[in-house]
Order: sequence, then C-alpha cells, then structure tokens
Amino acid sequence: MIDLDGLYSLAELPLLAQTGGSFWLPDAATKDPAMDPVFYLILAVCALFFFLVVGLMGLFVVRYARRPGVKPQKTTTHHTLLEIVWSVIPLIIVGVIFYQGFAAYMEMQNAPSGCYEIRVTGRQWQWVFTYPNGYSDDNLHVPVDLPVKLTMTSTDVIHSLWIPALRVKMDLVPGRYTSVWFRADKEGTYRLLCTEYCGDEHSNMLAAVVVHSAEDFQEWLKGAADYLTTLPPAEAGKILYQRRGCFQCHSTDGTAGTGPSLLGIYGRTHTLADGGTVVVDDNYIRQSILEPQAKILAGYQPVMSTYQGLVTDDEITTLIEFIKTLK
Amino acid sequence: MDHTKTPSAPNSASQADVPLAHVVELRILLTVFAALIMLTAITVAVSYFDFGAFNLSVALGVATIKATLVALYFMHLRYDNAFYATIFVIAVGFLGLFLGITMLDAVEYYPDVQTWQQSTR
Amino acid sequence: MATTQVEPVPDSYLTDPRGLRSWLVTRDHKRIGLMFLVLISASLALGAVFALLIRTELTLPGGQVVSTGAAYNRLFTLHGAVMIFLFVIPAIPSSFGNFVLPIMLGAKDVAFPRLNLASLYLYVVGMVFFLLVLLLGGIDTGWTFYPPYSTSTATPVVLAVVGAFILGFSSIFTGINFLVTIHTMRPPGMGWFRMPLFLWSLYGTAVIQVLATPVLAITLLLLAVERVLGIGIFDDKLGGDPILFQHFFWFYSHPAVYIMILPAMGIISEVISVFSRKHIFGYDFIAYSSIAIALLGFLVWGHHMFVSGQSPLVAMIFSALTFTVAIPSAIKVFNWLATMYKGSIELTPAMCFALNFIFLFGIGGLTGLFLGALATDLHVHDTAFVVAHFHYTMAGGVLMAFLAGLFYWWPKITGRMYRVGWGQLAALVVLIGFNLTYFPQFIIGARGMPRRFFDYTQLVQPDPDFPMLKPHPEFVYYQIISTVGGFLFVGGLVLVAINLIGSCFGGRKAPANPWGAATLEWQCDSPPPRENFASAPEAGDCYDYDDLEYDEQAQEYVKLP
Amino acid sequence: MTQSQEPPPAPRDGGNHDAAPLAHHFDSLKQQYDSAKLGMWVFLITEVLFFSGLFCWYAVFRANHPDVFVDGHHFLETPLGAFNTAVLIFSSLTMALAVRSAQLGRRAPLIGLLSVTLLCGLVFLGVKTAEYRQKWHHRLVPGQARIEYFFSAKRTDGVSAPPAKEFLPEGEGQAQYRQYVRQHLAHAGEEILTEEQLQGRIANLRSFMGIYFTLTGLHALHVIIGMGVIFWILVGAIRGRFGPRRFTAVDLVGLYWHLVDLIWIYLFPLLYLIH
Repeated sequence: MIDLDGLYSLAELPLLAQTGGSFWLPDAATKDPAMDPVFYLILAVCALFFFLVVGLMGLFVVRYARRPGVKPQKTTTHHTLLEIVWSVIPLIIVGVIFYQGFAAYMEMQNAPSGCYEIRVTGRQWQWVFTYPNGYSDDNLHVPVDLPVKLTMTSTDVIHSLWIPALRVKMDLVPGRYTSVWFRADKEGTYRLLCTEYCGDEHSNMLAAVVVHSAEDFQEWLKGAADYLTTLPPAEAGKILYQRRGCFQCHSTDGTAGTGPSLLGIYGRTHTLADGGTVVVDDNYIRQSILEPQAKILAGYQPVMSTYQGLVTDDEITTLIEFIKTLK
Repeated sequence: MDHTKTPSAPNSASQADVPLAHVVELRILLTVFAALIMLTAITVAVSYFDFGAFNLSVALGVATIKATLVALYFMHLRYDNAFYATIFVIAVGFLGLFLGITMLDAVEYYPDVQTWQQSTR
Repeated sequence: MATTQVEPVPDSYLTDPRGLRSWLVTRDHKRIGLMFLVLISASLALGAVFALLIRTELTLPGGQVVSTGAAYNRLFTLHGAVMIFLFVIPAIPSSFGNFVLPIMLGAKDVAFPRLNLASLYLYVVGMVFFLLVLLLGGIDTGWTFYPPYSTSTATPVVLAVVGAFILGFSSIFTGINFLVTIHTMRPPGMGWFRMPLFLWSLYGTAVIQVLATPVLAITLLLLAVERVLGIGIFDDKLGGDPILFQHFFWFYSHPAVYIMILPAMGIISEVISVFSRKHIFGYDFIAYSSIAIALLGFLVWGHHMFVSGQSPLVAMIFSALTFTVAIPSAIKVFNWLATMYKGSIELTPAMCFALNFIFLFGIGGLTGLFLGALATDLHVHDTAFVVAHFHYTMAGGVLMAFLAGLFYWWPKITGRMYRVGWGQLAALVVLIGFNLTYFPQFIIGARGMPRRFFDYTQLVQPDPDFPMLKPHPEFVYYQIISTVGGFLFVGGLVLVAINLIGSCFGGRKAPANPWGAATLEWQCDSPPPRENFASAPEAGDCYDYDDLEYDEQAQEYVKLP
Repeated sequence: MTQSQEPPPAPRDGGNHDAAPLAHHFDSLKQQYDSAKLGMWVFLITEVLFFSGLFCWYAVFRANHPDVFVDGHHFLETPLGAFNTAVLIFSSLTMALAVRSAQLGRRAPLIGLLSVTLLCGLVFLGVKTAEYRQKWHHRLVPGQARIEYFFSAKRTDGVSAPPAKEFLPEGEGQAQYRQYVRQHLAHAGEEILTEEQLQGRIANLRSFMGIYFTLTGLHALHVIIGMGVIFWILVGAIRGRFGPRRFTAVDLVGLYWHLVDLIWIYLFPLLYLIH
C-alpha cells in the first residue's frame, strides 16, 4: 500500500471532500463569500446546458441510428427564428452571469475605508508581510472581523497571492503596487499560496493565514516583534535567518548553494567576480543584504534580490551577530 | 460579402486582353510627389511652433494625410479592387484596437507604478 | 474482410513522381499536407510523452519522475510549448487544410505552392529549434514566456523564442495562402455561401493567422532584444512594464485559441452532416459564426489578465466582451444537434470522435464561463481548474476534431480503409480516459490546487507549525484518478495509431466516396491523382445527399443518374 | 474555372516576354495576377500588424512618460531625419514610375528608375549609418557594452563575465558620458543642476534610445530587404523579363517599398518632431 510519509495509506484517503468546504469549494473564512453564489449559478447553467446538449445528442444517436432501408427524414435546412431564439437566450443568460460576476468583483475590489493595512512583498520564494509597526513575518496574521488591505509588490519576478478560503487572488508585479482586501469572519488558520509560476521553488512558496481574535492579534503582534529585544542578538539573528528564508540559498554548514555558505565567511578575504577582493565585515554584509548586486563573490551569479525596505537596521545587526557565530 | 466584388470573379473567361491593372497617369504621380514633399516641409516647419496638447495630433494628422496619398496613388488603392483598400483599413483598425485598449489600461494602472516609484526613491 | 488482395494502385499523388527528392521539392499541396500530418503527429507524440511524465510526477506528492522543481518546470514548459506551437496551432489547417482545401474548391493547388512549401520548411526549422532547446536542457519559463522571469532565467529562452518566431511565419504563410486561394480560386457556381463549411472555418482561421500572428512575432522579437541587449521594454528593472508584455502576448495568444478551434469546428460541421445524412442545419449561421468568432476573438484577450494588475475598468470591458464570443460557439453546437435530428446516424469512427468533440468541447466551453466572469476568475485563475478547462477545449476540442478528420479523410489521403470497430473502440477509450484525466482537475483546482505545481506535499499534509491548518488529502485521490485516466487516454491514441498505420499495410483499398459525402474531394479518386481531377468536377450543393446511393458491390457511394 | 478543355498551353519562359508564364493551377493571367496581388496585400497587412507592436510600445511609453521623449529627442538630428524622409518619398515616386514603365513595357526607363530607387535606398541607409555612428560614439546605443563584449576577445577568455544589462558604461567612459549628456542638454537650453536630475535624464535617454533604435533598426531592416528585392527585379529588368502583361513582380515589390515608406512617414514625426 502506498504510504505517504506515514500520514495516509491509500485506503484511508478521503473519497470526496471530507476535509471541509463543499464538494467544489474549500472552507470559507468569511460568512458569505461574494464569489460563491456566482460560482454555483454558473455551475447550474453549465450543468443545465451540458445535460441538454449531451442528452439530445445521445437521444438522437439512439433514436435516429442508421437502419437498413430507412432514409433520413426531410426537415428544413434552416429556420431563422429558431436560430435567433437560440442565440438570444444564451446571450441573456451570459448577460446575467456577467453582471453577477461583475457585481461581486466590484465588492471584492473596492476596499472599504478604515482597512488595517499590511504590506506584502513577494520574492523568490518567500512571502514577507510587514505590519504597520515595522515588524515583518513570513506568515500572514490578521484580526478577525476587520477589513484588511494588502498592498503588494515583488522584488524579482511576478508572483500571485491566493488565499482559497477568502477567494482572493492578485498578482504581485515588480515595479508597482497591487492590492486586495478581505474581511475574515472566522478565526482559524488557512492556506496562502503563490499561483503565478515563479521558478524552481514555486510550489514551496506557501504561507499560513492566521485569523486571530482582536485581542489575540494585538498580543501576537506585540510579542512577535519582541524577540529582537528580548533575545540575545545572535539568537534573534538565527530566528531571522530562518524566517526570512536566507537558508534557501546560504547554508550554515559549508555546502555551497545558490549563494555562498555563511560558515566561516566572516572576517575572511574573498575574491570578487570582477577580480577584486573584499573583506567580509559588517559593512560588506550590510551592503550584500541591501544591494546584493554590488559585489558578487567569484563563482556565484548575481541572482539575489534586495532586502531594501524588508529588514530594519536592527534586524541586520542581529543577522551579522548570527553570522559571526558561524565558525 | 458579395463574391463578385472580390478580386477576379473566377469565371473570367480565357481572355488575352483583359487589362491586368490600371496604369496611373504621370501627371498624377508627380503631383502627389510634390504634395508629399510639401507636407513634409510643413510638418517640419510647424514642429518649431508649440500647439500645446495638439502637437502630436498635428504631426500625426499630417503623417496620415501623407500616408493616405501614398496608399491611394503610389499603391494604386484608388484604382484597384476596393477589397484591397478594405482589408488595409481593417488592418489599421486592428492596430488601433490593440493600441487603444492597451494604452487605456496602461494609463489606468499607471498611478500604481507612480506610487511605487515615489515610495522607493 | 479488410485484407482482400492488394490490387495494383493507379498512379496517385503518392507515387507520381517517385523518389525522395520529388517529395522534398514538391509543390503539391497534398504532399505538403501529408508531410505536415506526419510531422504534426510526431510533435503530438513528443508532447504526449511530456504529458505522461507530468501526470506520473503529479500522481503522488513529492518527486516521482524528477526530483527537483527545476526539472519539473522544464517538463511542463516543453509540454506546453510543443503542444501549442508544434501541434494545436498547425494541427488542422496545415495538414487537412492543405490537403483538402484546393480539392474542395475543385482547384489543382493552392494559390502559392512555393510559399506553401516554404511554410513546411519553416515548420521544420522551428521544430529543430525546439529540439535544440530540448537538447540544451530545456527552458523553464512556461510556454507564455512572462517577463521578468523569462528575461532573467538562465535557460536558453532566446533559442525557444526564435523557434516560436519562425513557427509564427509558417502559420502566417499558410494563412495568406488559404485566404487568397479561397478568394480567387473558387470554381464557377461556388459562391461564398455554397462553400463547404470547413472552408469557411479555414477562412476565419486565416484571418486570425494574418492579423494576430505578426503581433506574436514582434512580441517575441522584443523579448529577445530585451534579454540580449537590455533595452527596457517589459522588465521593470530596465524601465519596462511587465503588464505590457501580457497585453502583447495575449493579443496574439487569445485569438490563437480560435486559430486552433475554428478549423476543428469546421471538421465537425462536415462530419456531423455526412454521417447523419442530413443537410447541415443553418448553414448561414454556422458560416457567419466562424467569421464572428474570428473577429470577436480579438476583443477578449484581457480575460487572461484579470488578476495580473490590469485596471478594473479594462477588466470589466474584457469580461463583458468575453461573453459575446460564447454565442457563436453555442450557435454552432445547436446547429449540429439540429442537423442530427431525424437523420440517419452512422457511428463511424469519425462520427464517434465528432460526438466526443461535442461532449468534451461542451464541458470546455461551458467551464469557460467561470473564467469569463470576474468574481469566479479571481478564485480559479491559475489553478488546476484552468488546466482542466483549456485541456477540455484544446485536447477535447482540437485533438478530437483532428482525430475525427483523420478518420474521415484517411481513405482519401492514403487510399486505404482502416478497421471501423477498432476505431470506435479507440473513441470510447479516449472519451473515458479523457474525462478521468481532466474532470478531477476541475475539482482540485477549485478546492485549492494551483497549476504548474511541482510538489503538493505541503498541501496534503498537516503543517506542524500550524496544527489548525486543514490539509487536503483528497487531492492525492483525484491526482491518482487523473494519472490513470491519462494513461488510458494516451492508450486510446496508440490504438488509433496502430489502426491507421496498420491500414497502410494490407488495408482494403478505399473507394472514391466511402462515406457518401457531397463535397468535391470525394469526387476524385482515393488517393487523388497528381492534379486532383481528371475532369472538372461539378460544384453542387455540398450538403445534399439525396442523389448519393450506397453501392453494396463496390462498397462506396455512387451518384444516382 | 472551365476545366472541360485542357488549359491553353502555358507559355514558358523564353520567346514571348510580353505575357507571364501561366502556372498550371491558374486558369488565366488575370486570375494569377489578382492572386499574387491579393497575397501581397495580405502580407502587407501582416507587416502593419507587426509594426503595431512597436507603435503600441511607443504609445504606452509616450502616454506614461512624456518626459522620456522630450529629453530624448534632443539627441536626434531633425534635419537628417527630414532629409531621409524626402529621400524615401522620392524613391517612392521613382518606384511608382518604375511600375508604370513596366506596365507600359518601357525597358530602359524601368532600368533607370529602379536604379535610382536603389540608390535612394543606399542614401537613406548611409544617412542612417551616420546617425547610428554618432550615437555609438557617444555611447548612446542600448546594450552597447554587451555588443562590444560580444565582439571582443573577452568573450572567450573565460574570466570576464558579460556586462550587466546596464546602459551606463563603467569607469572613465561613464564620466565622459555624463559630461556629454549634461552639455548636450545645456545646449538644448536645459540646465541640469543636481545629480538626481542627471540620473533621471540618463534613465529617460536610455528608454528613448531603446525605442529609437528598435523602431528605426527594424525599419532599416525592411529597407535592406526592400533593396534586395529591388535589386532582384532590376536584374530581371536588365534581362528583359518584364512586359505589359508580365509585371507582377515589379508591382508587388513596389507595394512593399511604398509600405516601407509609409511606415517611415509615421516614424519621422514620432521620433524626430517632438517638443
């Protein structure tokens, strides 16, 4: 029996949607998602026309199957009124569908005033959510019942933010802002994914959306930002190293990845791609984080994108302290 | 679409002396040339005056007159089967459609680019 | 029964003149069409291999066939690029279109036979470029080449772009040829509204090929220039605009789906009428709808960009226009049904595939409503739902029509009859396999499975950091069904190949008119002689079957005196 | 298409030069000529749509960044552009006259007019080359560093990486470049005061030059192709291959050449005549 990492055996797999939501749509984090009625309306239209067309087709195939000696019956070869009728009826139906889709879209598009604003930055292959107080996290935490507006951009290629439970999706385009808003009515944890193909680790560009109660949210925000001050810098830096996804390219055990390993890198002199040399000190690390393309170590590609605006100065300091410990 | 209007109604019988195409008069060609050169001079000349928002329209208007002259006389559209002119106009129409909608969108979303540029500067 | 003695075949286009060289420099539209058919089928096979690799990979979470996202990304890019540029776009016009268009007009060839040959060679060169890309390790941009990813990835994008550019010209040349041929070479007595509907659909296709493909050419050229020289066009880092590329790309690529589907609809119009032995219902509406689709198809490209950062105003315009293009397609389907009504329906393999077309394209077209409506598109865009939708239209539409055309014209092209029973079985296997493959993807897509996703382990497993996060283990179940269906589907295609190729070796010799069709190509021999007709055919009503009677002796239809 | 009798024996090349050989799949010269002409017109349509991408790019940039064009056009020589416009228009006239000569079966004028047309094409390209050389000299060509790298020995020495896709040259060249931009704009009556302004101007210039070189470059490519086919029919004319019922090739090449002219008629004001 196929065993999926010890989690499910094939026989135990849920046959249908036993994991929340309806057969077609996943669990919603809002009470009345504007999209759902439109979805089911279209589904009904689809089902109606599919069974009409395929039903008639099947009926004709059986009823008028070729029989020896039986000639096809004469019918008219055109009937303008009929043609107009079956052009106009679908036209009316799609008109209704358009309007429903449009109305729901406008509702999903126009953010109400007083939204809680969170900045989102997509980068290969990680999400960074920055809160009004300057704190950044790699998962999205939002308060319940409060409209939240995400102002989004990307530092490298196009990404797309999708939260199935909230029925929202919007691309993150480098060089500009896009935005979405939503209001989560149900506390819980939901999935957030990247749906615009963005490279090798596209399928790992995931995050969680945690909907807190109002008090919990404030408490979380306060506590989450605190580790920078409560922990020793090197330890805080280690947490940051994990959260910001530095580990994806820079190992701490000496193996070369997309970028140089951080093990023992501090204090040494390295050759640059353009032939010069550089001593890896506080300034160089700071520059490498903020202007990664400025000085590339020999043997590496200039592929890292900047963290300008994504890390605070204090955070960089903790990262430097962390790198110093890697000997 | 009446098929007799499309080029070569196919049942044109075997014919040695059906003319293949119209021969444009010399005088017309020379006149058109003179007009084109004059229009070029005009468009260069007016480019030194400022019509504000109409600068582009004036330049493109003159260019369009010139292009029409070239198409009508040098390219024989005036004398040839109307179908050629039709498809040429349709092509320009599709150019306009492509350009128009794309520009409409680009202008609409440009503020999002501007705010981004301001915030990163 | 099928293997009666092989009779000596009179000289046909296949044997006159002989020799490899005569094929390589031929200007005969039939030979060019046949060579296209072979190359296009080879491309289909290559694309199908990639498809099976992708399907196997996705069966279970984690790596099955390949171990990295990088490798998987190359797989789906090559699958998409090969299928779109080398298969579905040229599939019907370049092969069947080339073969039957002049014969349907009673002409000896297309207007520009040399251009036609150039089109074939451009196709071959484009194919070579794609194979080079494959040899160099493939590209990982997706077939859509979206910048800034495509301007920054290290894979040989320029090579693939040049390949697509060249294939674009192959398509343009075919379009020019068909347009002019239909205009100037119709026989006496065949006005526009007496042409076979397949020709109307090819005419509409040619209009799109001519108007849209050049825009793809310039788009790809600009992309290459940007990548090589760093001119800022689409890449924001160089002062360009990534959304602009999407407008450019879809201005071609949306009409391009009608380049793919229109000729398919043309084939279905022919096949349904012939095998129902009924005059096609609503000829004028079907003809007009082809042109309407061709023109309306240009007004809807922005519906690929509803979540891209396109402005809401333009999104609204495009959504509204998108729905208008649904109407001509609906008209065609209703007319086909009306044609079958009170007919005398014979389930030959061609007809079976035509019915498959209505079944599958019906689902594909209807699910398009989800993507045209703004609110629902926000949810299902770029998910497996979209994958299912366009496979229902492209594979369920174009491929089914391609197969219907293949079974329909095979006797004419090769002069051999295949085994009808095996063809019917293949149609059934394909129908079942197809639905098993793609229907589950509608469900998982709407429930949260994105497209172009290498590893969905994290979607089906509980997340240790977030125990409240509900995983979707049901995805695995649907993916397994999908993969099983995929192999069944391809198995059906293999059945088709065996049946048809086998017929060349000892199949019964095909009569001139085995189906009793009234279009002109059935008036010449099977396979046709070098110049198609010994004497000029008479162009009558191409959907009037009254004076065609089945002759048991000759196993073909003959004209009643 | 009366196929009841055998089509008249097609006159092959040689002997009768007054009428074109009739291809086997056509019924009449008229049908053959009309097909060729329609085919050419359809091809011209693909050319229009091909250039539509460039015009669209131009329009979007001009709408959103008008300053790019205002800054950029200072670096173009309007008199040269105007001269080239006149040259192309004149060549269009000679081409139209050449078609007329071919239709009337006048061989000597045909040869002369085609030669003049070809010459005009050469003059156009010559002026264009001079303009390009000047831009190259001032390092205004987008991707110049990458082009230089490609043609230099560095490409194969295994050490040097290709230059970044940046517009600004490195080192000493950069200082010169800045100086040139500063001076040139001062000359055009605009004083650049701050470093930020200069950076902005350089970014604008880079966008403009990208558009300028792509548009005029692709147009020049069409001129070169046009000259190639004009040369081909010139050879045909010298060999006496055209006559009153045999001028399709001249006619079609003429249409192509006029379209190339027509596109330039738009490019000239769009690039050179900006306030």
